[in-house]
Amino acid sequence: MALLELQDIHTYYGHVHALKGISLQVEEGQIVALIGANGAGKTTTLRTISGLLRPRSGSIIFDGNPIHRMPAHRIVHLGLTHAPEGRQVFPTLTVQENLNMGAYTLGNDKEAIEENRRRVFKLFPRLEERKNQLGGTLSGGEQQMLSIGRALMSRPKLLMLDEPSLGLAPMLVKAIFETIREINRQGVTVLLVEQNARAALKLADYAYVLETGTIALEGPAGELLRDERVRKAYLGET
Amino acid sequence: MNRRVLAITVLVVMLVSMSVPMSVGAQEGEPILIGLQGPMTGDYAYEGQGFQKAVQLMVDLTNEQGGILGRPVELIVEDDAGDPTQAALVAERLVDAGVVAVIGAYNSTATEPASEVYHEAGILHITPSSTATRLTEKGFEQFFRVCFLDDRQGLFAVRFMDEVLGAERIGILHDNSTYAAGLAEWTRYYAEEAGLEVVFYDAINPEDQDFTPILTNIGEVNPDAVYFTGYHAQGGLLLRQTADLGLDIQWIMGNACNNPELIEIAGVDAAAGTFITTEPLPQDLDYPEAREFVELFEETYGEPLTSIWWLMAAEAFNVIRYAIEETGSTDTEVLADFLHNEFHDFPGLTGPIIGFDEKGDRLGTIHVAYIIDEDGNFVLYPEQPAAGEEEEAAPAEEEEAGEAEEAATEEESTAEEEEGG
Amino acid sequence: MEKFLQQLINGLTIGGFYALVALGYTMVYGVLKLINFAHGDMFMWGTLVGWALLAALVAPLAGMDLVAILITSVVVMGVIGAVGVTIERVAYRPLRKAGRLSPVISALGAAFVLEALARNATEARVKVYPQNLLENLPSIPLIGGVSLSGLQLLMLITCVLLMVGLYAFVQRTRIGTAMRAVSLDHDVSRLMGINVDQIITLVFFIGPALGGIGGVLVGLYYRSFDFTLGWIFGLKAFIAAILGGIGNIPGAVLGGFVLGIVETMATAYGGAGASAWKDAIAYILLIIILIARPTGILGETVAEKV
Amino acid sequence: MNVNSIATDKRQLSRLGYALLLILALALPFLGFMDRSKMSVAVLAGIYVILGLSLNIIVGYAGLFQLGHAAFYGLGAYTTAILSINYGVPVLLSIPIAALIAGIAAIIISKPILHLRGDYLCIVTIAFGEIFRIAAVNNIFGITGGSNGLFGTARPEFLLPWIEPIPLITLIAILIVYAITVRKSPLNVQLLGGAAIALAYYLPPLITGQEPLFVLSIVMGLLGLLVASMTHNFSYREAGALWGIAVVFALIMLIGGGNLAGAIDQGVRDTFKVGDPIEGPMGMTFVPVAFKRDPIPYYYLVLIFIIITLVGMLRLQDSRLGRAWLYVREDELAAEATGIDTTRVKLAAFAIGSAWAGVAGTLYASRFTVVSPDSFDFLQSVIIFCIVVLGGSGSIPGILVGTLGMVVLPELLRDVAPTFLIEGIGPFAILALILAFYIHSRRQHLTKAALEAGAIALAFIAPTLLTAQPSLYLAGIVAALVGVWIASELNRRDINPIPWLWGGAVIYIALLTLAGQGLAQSLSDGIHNFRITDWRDGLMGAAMVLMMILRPAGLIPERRRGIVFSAVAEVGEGESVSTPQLA
Repeated sequence: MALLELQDIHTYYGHVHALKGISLQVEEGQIVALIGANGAGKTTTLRTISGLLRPRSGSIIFDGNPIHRMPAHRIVHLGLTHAPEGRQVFPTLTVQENLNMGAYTLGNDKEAIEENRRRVFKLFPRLEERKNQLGGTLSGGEQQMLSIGRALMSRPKLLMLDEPSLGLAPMLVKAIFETIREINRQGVTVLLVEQNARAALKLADYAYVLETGTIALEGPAGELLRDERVRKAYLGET
Repeated sequence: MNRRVLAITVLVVMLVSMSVPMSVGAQEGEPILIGLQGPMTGDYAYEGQGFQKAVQLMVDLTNEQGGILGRPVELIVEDDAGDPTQAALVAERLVDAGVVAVIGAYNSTATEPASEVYHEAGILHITPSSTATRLTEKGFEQFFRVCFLDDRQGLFAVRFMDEVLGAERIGILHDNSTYAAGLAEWTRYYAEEAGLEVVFYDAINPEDQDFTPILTNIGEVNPDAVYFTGYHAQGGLLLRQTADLGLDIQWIMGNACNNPELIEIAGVDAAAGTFITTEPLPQDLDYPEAREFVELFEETYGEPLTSIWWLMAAEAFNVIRYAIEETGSTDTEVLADFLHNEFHDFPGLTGPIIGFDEKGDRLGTIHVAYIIDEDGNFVLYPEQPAAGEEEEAAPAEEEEAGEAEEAATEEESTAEEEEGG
Repeated sequence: MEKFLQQLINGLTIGGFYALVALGYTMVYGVLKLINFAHGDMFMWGTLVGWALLAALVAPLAGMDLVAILITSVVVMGVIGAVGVTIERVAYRPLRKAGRLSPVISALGAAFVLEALARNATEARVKVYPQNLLENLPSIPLIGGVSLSGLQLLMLITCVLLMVGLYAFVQRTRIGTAMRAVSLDHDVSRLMGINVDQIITLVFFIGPALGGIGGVLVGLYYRSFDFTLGWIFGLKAFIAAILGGIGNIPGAVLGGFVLGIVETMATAYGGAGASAWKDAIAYILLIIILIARPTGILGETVAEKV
Repeated sequence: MNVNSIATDKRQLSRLGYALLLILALALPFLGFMDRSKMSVAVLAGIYVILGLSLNIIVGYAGLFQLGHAAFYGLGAYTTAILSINYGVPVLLSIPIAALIAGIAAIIISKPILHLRGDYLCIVTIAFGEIFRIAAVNNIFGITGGSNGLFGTARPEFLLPWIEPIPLITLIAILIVYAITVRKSPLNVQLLGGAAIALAYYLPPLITGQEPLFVLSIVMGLLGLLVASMTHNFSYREAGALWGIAVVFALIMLIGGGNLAGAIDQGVRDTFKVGDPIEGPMGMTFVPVAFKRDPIPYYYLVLIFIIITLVGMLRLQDSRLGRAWLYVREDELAAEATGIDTTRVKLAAFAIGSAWAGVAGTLYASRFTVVSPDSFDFLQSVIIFCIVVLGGSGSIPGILVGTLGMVVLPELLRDVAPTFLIEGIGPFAILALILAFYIHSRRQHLTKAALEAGAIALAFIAPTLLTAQPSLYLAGIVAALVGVWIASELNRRDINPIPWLWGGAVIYIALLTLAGQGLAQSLSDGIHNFRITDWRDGLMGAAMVLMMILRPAGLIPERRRGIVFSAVAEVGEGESVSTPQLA
């Protein structure tokens, strides 16, 4: 049984039919990538999974629980976190407070929080140096680290990352992807949305290609990387 | 499409639910309809509702005694909320209802537009409490008032401070309502005439709760007496905060503070020793009619008759009743003519009504000074300024006051209109 | 100098009241970006409920003024907090996604309802708090003839304590931090597992509860009130919140004191007529601040989009 | 983002609807149930329609907050009153001055604050409204008369040039329009028809020597014009019909004209104050005519202004400026990107809207002759704001409905006996509203909605029916509202509400039937002591909340004027629609 399973999900923004029947699966321990162009519905898919949007039909099963009707904050309790696009850290909260918010579901369990914090600081030593700075004063890369670190604070089973490489320098992109691999190695399943298709496919075990709200292609990442059509449309090759 | 259907449904429901009851209110026999217009809601609701209670009581008494000219009296009450726009609208309603005479409105702002309606419709109109000078200067022959213009009170206050208290440096404080500002202007005018020095003259904002800044200022100037012309709610706060600040100010307050709530708000200790210039309180009126009525009021409604204006409203009704009975007519022209020319020395609830002058203003004056005693009661102050000349030569005095009035109006444009209550 | 000091005390007292009410505005605005027009009327309801309770408690608890006041305050906090939560549920929550105009109308509607209820409950008359409460508090003599009355001191201390408590709660606790997070971004807060609706409910409890306490204090201090109190006080408090930088708790407190002192000083030194213009002075101050520094005195200069 | 993709506004009421409304409006004073006081309400409502339309420019078109509109309305009213009282300026002449002053004030005030975020703008406009009121109360510059305001604004007056040239000019005008209308017909037919109109027009006054009959003649002239223009092919037959009408009319006039003329003359003199004629140049005579208290002339005056406003607004809406407002309202950044000077556009909305509120102020001052600060306080601003928003921001029919609800209904409610309202028709109106909105909001599942609504209705009606206590309707209203709330909560949680609702209804009915008597008695007492005017603000507030919850866009919302900055704007998320296609 897959950790996360979407069955024929339809999501609307008002009258705009954004997702037209998405079905996908994320197996435990995998890194799964969602790739596609702008507007294909990648972010919408993540927002639907994490409960920020409610699908009009279809089902989402996470870890055996149906979550398609669950409010977002309860989904987090089940162990599914979502680091949103655009490094949305809380700008006027300090780094430490940002991380504490990530551990909100742990309640007042000081020990667990402390332990998770240590793990995050190990992954991102830069954050420890800046733990009393305001989130908004960090650089782009640091904010991305904070966003990922915050999502890890509740020790999720599944981490969803939305465009972690967006707007970062190539050097930093590489470092972030390294870290994602490291996170996965520590036992966290990752669902990754990326525009940078090549890097994503290299990192992932399995991938889905989204196109105008439907899944156009899917397969093991290695295969997709070699797929003629994918190379043409998304990897900029002719 | 559906929306439109819905909207239309709603509209139809609204229209149906408001159009049906229009026909309610059929009449029996041939009652004499008297209109009462006043603020039943809004800021002055207290006064307006008092009007209604007092006049209704009078109407009931009249009907018990067989009505007027053998016809029952019916009171039609309309609420103008003290607002000129609504006042004009409800005046039209009273005209449409076919009233013989109207009592109201409370404040001059509302009375003005209403008086135009009644004038054009030819309906007798008596205001119990609107004291703006302008109201009777339009030459409406069917418009009267049973209250007094406020220059008289200003003159009285000055005499009291001058002759009784022996004050030399006085302060005047109003609340910017036209009534209070007008009274303050008159007081200043007469004070300067009497040779008193006005060392403090300012206004408060009646919507405030906190008057400590201005009280501190008054304390600095330290006048012999300060005359406050505004309303009792603020008056009470002023007294309270004077005590809280530990200031020693001799307060004198105008007739709008003639209300037991003043003492409640201020607390007895803070209120004691304050003077009030006012028409005599109902219980101090030496007229059996007045006392009887005040007692009956308390008996009927379980609350004391606290406002002089309620008594004035009942007074207005009595004047109308008397005029109809004496003339045997409900014709406005006849009634107005009677009130102007033949109506003299009527035993009123608020003292004898000497008569009305050609403008429709009530002749004479009745102001006295009260003091709040240690137990929190209004007590007629034993010493009053020499009153003689005023009562003897009331009509002449009136003319004199009229001249003074003009003079003051020229000097102080703000004193043009005054408002009762 | 004496006069100045006395006026300063006067200003501080009234400023403290503004600050207490401003806190509720600033918190609600922080989390919902909504001007809660009903807040001033909830404050007035605090005065009203406090009046009714005290009137009932004074006799059985004769001689124990402070106990009566304490009980009253706690009950008023609960009642007004519950009113706040109810209003949020009924009038604001269904409109969370309905654009900018609708919540404003709804808030005004709620304010009208509260005011009409209060007007009818008080028969549109001035109501007076029980006599002789806290009469024997000593007043504290300062230099010259100036003194700080015991009541004033009590008010100031209560105001400051409540504000410090609130600030500590928001800054130090987990729930408080969650509140700040929600005020920054609802969706991201949800992704942290924060139950945003619950936090909003909490805000709509705390803000009105503080306003309710403020109402009781105002009632105790001025001894009388009527139903129109809420609107004026509410508007002033909102101005105070903007002065300090809306959404900012220390800002609201600072704004309240600044407004109180400016008003008082303007009245004291503005010459004749200034008292009557007091409210206008507050509004003009508001406009100047908004033109010169739209984020208020303590507001962050984070640009916010239209 | 294709800016040209804006569809033209689909008028919410068709032309026919507007025409019917206009006819109704014109005929209103002659309807049987309209007495003077109701006409006065109609005049007031008309002024509020103008105010609503003027605020609609600011709120509806440009999407700006304005909760201080009453200040500009008041500015206009005070301007007129001051000019009239102190300088004797005729009120109709002061209209442009009032508009100008209100407009200039709007520009001065709004310019520095227009860039502010919506709710800041809202609070600043409130502040400005209050400053205006305080200034008026404080008798600023000694010209506003303090809190009592100013008394004695003159009524509208004008000089009527009442001699032969006027009928002649009118006739010529009618004939010219007639000639244009029938210009495709043969010349002799045209002449024949024209002669008929002229005959019907001129003959009766000429023969009887009764000048007032010209008033009727104007009607006849217009009627002739209507007959002529109704047909595409104007022929001898139509011309003959005109002659028939003319002759019959002339005959009737000859027989009864004298009396009629007298009646018309009397009617004019009753309604207007007609002064002594003044000799003018070129042998013309002017008759000074002034309005009296009578509401009917005011009604038509206001109606004329409403029509002017409507026409002006519809034209503005389709103008360049109107489109610019639309862009600014929908997406200010995008509008700026397309080269629109957003500040100027918003300023224009403020200035035009406020100036027009000033005009409404003039009408107010001349109608009520008293201006006082209380008439232009915050409550007024809220009422005007609600007229615009409750009806549906940006929607003209919405404003008419909003005015009915906010101004007309409260006045009419004065007549309603509370007992009757609460025990008689009121509950059913409320129930109908609740159910209509309820079913409307659940349109997708009509049967289910009907079943749920049925339970709510049962809880509403049954106790009263069983106990024969009408006052229990009051409890029924509460039950119905609770029912709606429960249903919506359960629906939201995907729990079938039908068994709960029916179960609840039955228990509720049982309880009320058992214990209803006492409750009914106390409710009934409450109703008898109920004074609706005490609760007007509260009811208004409740209506505002309810309306916003049920229909956030207003009762008759403006149909989106077709501006969709494509799906991008709504989807957001930085995703765009350009999608590479897989081969």
